[in-house]
Amino acid sequence: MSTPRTSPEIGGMGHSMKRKEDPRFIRGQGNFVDDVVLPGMLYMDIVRSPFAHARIKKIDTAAALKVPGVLAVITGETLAQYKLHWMPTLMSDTQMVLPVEKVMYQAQEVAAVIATDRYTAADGVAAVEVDYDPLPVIVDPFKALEPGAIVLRTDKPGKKDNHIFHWEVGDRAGTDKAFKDAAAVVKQRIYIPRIHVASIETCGCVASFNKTDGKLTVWMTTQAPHAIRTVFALVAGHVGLSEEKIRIISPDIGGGFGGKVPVYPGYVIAVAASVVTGKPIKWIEDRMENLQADSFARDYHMDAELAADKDGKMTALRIKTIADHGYADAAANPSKFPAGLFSIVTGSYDIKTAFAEVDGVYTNKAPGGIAYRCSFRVTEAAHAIERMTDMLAQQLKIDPADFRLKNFIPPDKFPYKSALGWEYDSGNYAGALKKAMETIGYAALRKEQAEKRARGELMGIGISSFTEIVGAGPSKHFDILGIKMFDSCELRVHPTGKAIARFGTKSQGQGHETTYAQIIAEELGIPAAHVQVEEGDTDTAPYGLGTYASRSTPVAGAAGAMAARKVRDKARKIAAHLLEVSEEDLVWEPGKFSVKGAPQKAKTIQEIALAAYTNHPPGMEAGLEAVNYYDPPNLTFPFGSYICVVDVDRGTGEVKIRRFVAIDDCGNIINPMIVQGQVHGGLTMGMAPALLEEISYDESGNIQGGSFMDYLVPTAVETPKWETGHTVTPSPHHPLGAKGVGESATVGAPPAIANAVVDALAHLGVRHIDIPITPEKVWRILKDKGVAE
Amino acid sequence: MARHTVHVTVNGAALVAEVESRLLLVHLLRESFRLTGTHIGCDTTHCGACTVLLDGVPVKSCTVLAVQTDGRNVTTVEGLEKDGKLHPIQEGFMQEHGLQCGFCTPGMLMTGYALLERTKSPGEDEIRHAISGNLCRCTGYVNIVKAVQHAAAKLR
Amino acid sequence: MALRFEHAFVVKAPADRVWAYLTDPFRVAPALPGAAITEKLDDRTYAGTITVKVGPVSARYKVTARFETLDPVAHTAEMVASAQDTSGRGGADMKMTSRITERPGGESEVSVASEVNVTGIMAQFGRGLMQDVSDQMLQRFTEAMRAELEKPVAAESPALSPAASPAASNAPPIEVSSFVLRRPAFWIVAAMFVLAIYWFWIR
Amino acid sequence: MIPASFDYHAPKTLPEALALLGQLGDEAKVLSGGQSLLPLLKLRFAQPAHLVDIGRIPGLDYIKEEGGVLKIGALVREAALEASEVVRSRYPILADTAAVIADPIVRNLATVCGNLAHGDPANDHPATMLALGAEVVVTGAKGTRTIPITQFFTGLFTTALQPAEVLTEIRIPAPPPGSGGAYVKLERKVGDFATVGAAAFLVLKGGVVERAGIGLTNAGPMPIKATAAEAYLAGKKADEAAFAEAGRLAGAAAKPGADRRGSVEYKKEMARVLTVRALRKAAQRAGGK
Repeated sequence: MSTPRTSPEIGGMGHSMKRKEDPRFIRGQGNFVDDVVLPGMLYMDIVRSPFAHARIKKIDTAAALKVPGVLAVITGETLAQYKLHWMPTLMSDTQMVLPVEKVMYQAQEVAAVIATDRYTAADGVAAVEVDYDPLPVIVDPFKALEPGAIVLRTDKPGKKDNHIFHWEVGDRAGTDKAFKDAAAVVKQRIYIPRIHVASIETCGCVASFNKTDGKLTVWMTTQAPHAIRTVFALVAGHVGLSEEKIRIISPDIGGGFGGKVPVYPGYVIAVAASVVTGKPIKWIEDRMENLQADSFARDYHMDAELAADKDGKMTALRIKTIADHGYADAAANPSKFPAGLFSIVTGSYDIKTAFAEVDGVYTNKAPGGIAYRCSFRVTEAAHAIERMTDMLAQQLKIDPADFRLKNFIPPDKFPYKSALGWEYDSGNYAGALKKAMETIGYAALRKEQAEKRARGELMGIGISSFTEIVGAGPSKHFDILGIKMFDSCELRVHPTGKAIARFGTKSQGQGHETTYAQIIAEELGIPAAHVQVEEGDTDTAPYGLGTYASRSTPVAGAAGAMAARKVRDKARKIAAHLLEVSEEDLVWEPGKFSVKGAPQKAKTIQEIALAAYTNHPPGMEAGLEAVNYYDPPNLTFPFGSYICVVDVDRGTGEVKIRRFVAIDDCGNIINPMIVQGQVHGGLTMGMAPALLEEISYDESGNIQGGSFMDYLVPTAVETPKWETGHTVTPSPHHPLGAKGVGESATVGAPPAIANAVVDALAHLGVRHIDIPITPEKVWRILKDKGVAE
Repeated sequence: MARHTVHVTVNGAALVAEVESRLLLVHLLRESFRLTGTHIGCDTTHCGACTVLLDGVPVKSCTVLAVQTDGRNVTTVEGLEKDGKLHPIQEGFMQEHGLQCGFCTPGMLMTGYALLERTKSPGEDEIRHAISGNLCRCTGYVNIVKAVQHAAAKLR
Repeated sequence: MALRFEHAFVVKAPADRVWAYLTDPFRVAPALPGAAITEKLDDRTYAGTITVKVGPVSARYKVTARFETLDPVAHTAEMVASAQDTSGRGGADMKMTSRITERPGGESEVSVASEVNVTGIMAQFGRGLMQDVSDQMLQRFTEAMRAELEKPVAAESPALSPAASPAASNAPPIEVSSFVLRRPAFWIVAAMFVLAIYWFWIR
Repeated sequence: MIPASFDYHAPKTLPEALALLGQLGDEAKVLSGGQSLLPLLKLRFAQPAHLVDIGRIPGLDYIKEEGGVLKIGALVREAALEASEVVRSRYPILADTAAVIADPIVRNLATVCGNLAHGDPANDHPATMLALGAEVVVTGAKGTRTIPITQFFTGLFTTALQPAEVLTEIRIPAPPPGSGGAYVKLERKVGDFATVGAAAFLVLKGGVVERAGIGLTNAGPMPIKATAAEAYLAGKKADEAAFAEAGRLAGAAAKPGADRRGSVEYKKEMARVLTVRALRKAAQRAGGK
């Protein structure tokens, strides 16, 4: 996209319009869930299990109920009376809301205290006495799969092991044969640890049930309010909560990144408590609860193999993965994709044959398997292929950039059918990599590296040329709990030519109020400043599946464009009526229709809007509005090439990112400022797990990294000075030629960093280091190789 | 006594509250005074979302007792705008896209404001160090640095 | 968090005397501040509480300890114990073996080996302080014990002597095995104490 | 995260504070900057019945050099230490240390004296004070006493401070000519405790070490004074070889526990590496560089 089609006053696509949401945030006037206060509101706080696996012998609430201001203690037994002690996960698994028999992971909800204020509720939690009988703990998914391992999900009749699912894709026999015939093969176990999105706002809700009219309103930290409403109706239908009487309001959300897609027990308990007490109930997690009990991401153990022929052309990929889902499969994938879109694992390369399989496993850890600012399991896939690509280049003694250029899917092969079944919409991978190499000065860096190596200094250059798959998705394949993954826009143009547009998605910082307005502006020529965007209230917004997996622009954005085009079609009819010409004689330019050959004869969209309410053609309905439920014909495939330069401290093993150049291609860009901001944030959330963040468990199931003391969210000091740029390869099927971009950088950054560190040590014979690459991991290698300071 | 009367000036207004000894400043501001711009993001004094100015100095209001502010001055994000005019630091965040979800923003603004009170032309590294007690999960900090520099230029 | 833990200390007193001291609740208890046995659940099982304070931090635990063996002739003890924080935030399980060995010069060596499994909030924080806390507290205990045992016999406080303690004086003379079961104070308190310190975390 | 209930007291004078502490005994904790204590309260790891806030006592926030001694009062904040002109110009090792404690906002409240009084081996000032040979002045009902820093730390989180005493001043000998000091900290990220930290102070005469002070952070249950390394350096030429051997001795003195920051082996090695780096920087400063 070169120059914008619209003027800055209109502010359509390509303008770095300042964000419409900012004025409230910079004044402290955002409205987040914890800011909601209702008359008579009570507070809920949760008692959590210190054990990873234990039988509950007794819950003694007497002391808690004696704390002045504590009104009730809700246990699994309380909920069992209403059959609300279990709930389904989005992956059609089941999960306890509150236990009646056993706890299955540390920090699991055990009971909830309802009190007049949050201080009293905390006192109540401290006073609840729970007597546990500890049970053996399994934290290692490989041990969980061993014959004879204790069965964790004894709640499932007939369940005899800890296996959740097997999923596979590709040509197993063909791939095996290709490996037999290969001239070069590399093989590596790659572990991507459990991490947590750690949005700065934790999760929480205010549930308010009105006993008189039976209406439940829940202000809630959710990325998918409509889906949540339906889930609530399905879970609590039997106690009288009917979908038309449920209103989910997702107000301002302080970061989501995937962590605010699932339904957590706390929400359900708060709703139950409100229904029982008839009072509004506020529940806000603290940070440790958030890190320890909410859905995690990753935890993939991947055995990857990549083969090449004698000319250095990749021929086959084989990958077998164990996915540790914890106590329940509480991922938020499309229903038919238990391993998400992991099959994008052939990446940017023209690999003829591939086979991938994933097995899900239960362990005594918090449930999950959600994303961490990435489309479903795409980061895992990108990390695997990008690491293996470097490893193979290293083995073949080919420069990793040259090796990539040799193996990329060439631009003329798009749309490209991948070995694992996707149809990539568009791409120019060599274009992005070459631009990244030019920007960073690749050749000079390689020279510098050689000189430094000669002096014993450690410097590495890492490349990642990733391909993403976002914008789920075509309804033929994509649904969540049976609901197709379309998204929606309802657009109304007012008589004075201003508009309101409502969407089924929910921004958590992506700037939808601005970009969606720009899309409408692009299509209708109504200034973006005059387009009010609303989302997040299920009573007013059209049904949609929500914001995650970079689907807002590809799906809801497209719905906005299509709704605007419907409005434009009607506007054309009105304009023809007003100008007394036939529709075919009209020419559209942003903001007005004019008569072919007589440009002075024109009607602006504002004039047309007024006419729609004051002077519409006979036989036509009044008004100017449209609804679109957009079912994308395909996903979009953003891509990019990142190059990272690191210096390694030979004394401490610390890795310092000296430079990082990110060239992204997300097709046509709606708001360059916002796109760049998304890339900056994504890079930081890619760097974090590469170098810092990890949640692990000791053998007793104790969470390590369960507070900000040990879960190392990077500050401005650890974060490098990102350098960004882009190429533009439009999506051929998206109405605006756009692709999603919110997550590209999170996907692309970790392998660039890991590849850089391995590259710094490659001459010592190092082939792979698992993330997070901590100083001690590097130091151990330096020591083993005899080069530590 | 476990309860105390606190007289505190918040954004120029003299306010009084009856508080428990243990009440945290952030809850005094958010719940007693309904100034909800100040946020809570962690339990362990790491995230800085609750940053306010205490007698002009940025502090984490989740790690200060309300009673400790008796007789003192507190400035919150709501106090940055004067007479309907945004402070340059607020303008800077908007102009340079220094915020996304907006949750860490109030704390960042207060830290940035305090930095510019004591130095006129902070360099990039100086800004990065100054904001290293405030976590942002969305922006990658690049534009926050630019926002502070934007404000610095306006203030000069 | 599974931990192995071994401590040994030498007391300038003969093994029988050390054994007698360590099985006397009224002499051991003062050496371990914050510990108390609250209940005898059966002949081999006891319940108690212990409060541990280190600097500004304190925590209180309920402990149940059960003897597997206690041999007054060989001066060895084996026991299992479990503890739960009274505020419900975690617990620990332990298996402990201990032995008193006579050494030349009228000295005795007390050795304690244990395997502890810690669960809960204290086991979540990465500060690696458990060994330090246990060393420090054991140090205090052994100092108190040495002060008691290493002073001349005549100087021993009558109030602290076994004969003067009401429980001991009222106890019927019985055979060795029930004697040891009746007076296992040190081992229980030690178990509680080891559990508590292992369970301990401080920022 | 909500603290358990407690009573709060805000004495206006030091005698009033001491009287309160005497009266409340073990049930009371001194609240100064509160940046270590309040998180412990919020996590309910500490549940004292009373807090005695010394923050309102006037006249305790001085940093001054007098009589050949730098005096740091009880209420001097880390930020003030970091910004102090006399500290920056004459005691750069103190500025090094203050600048890496927690994060800048925490440093606006955290006090230097509190950093010592908390007795946490992971705190940064203890190592620096050990290297500098500081003294602490402790005030109780019966007056003041001065404790050499080497006798101040008595165990994990425990110090020579009695319950009814307040650490009122730190005294640091003014640096003699030809001296220099530096503090180097390895941390996972800003705001973290040190994986290991090393403080070094050197007095040089003609390129030869006249006196050396070396302290280690988070390398054991107490702040560690690397006495063998110090003794080794005395009389040696201040060169790389001497620093390497001193580093080795300091590493051997470290008794760290394993945690998420690193294994025992790694931390001991880091004590060595960081000691060498601190010595190198200290020597540069001693040489006027």
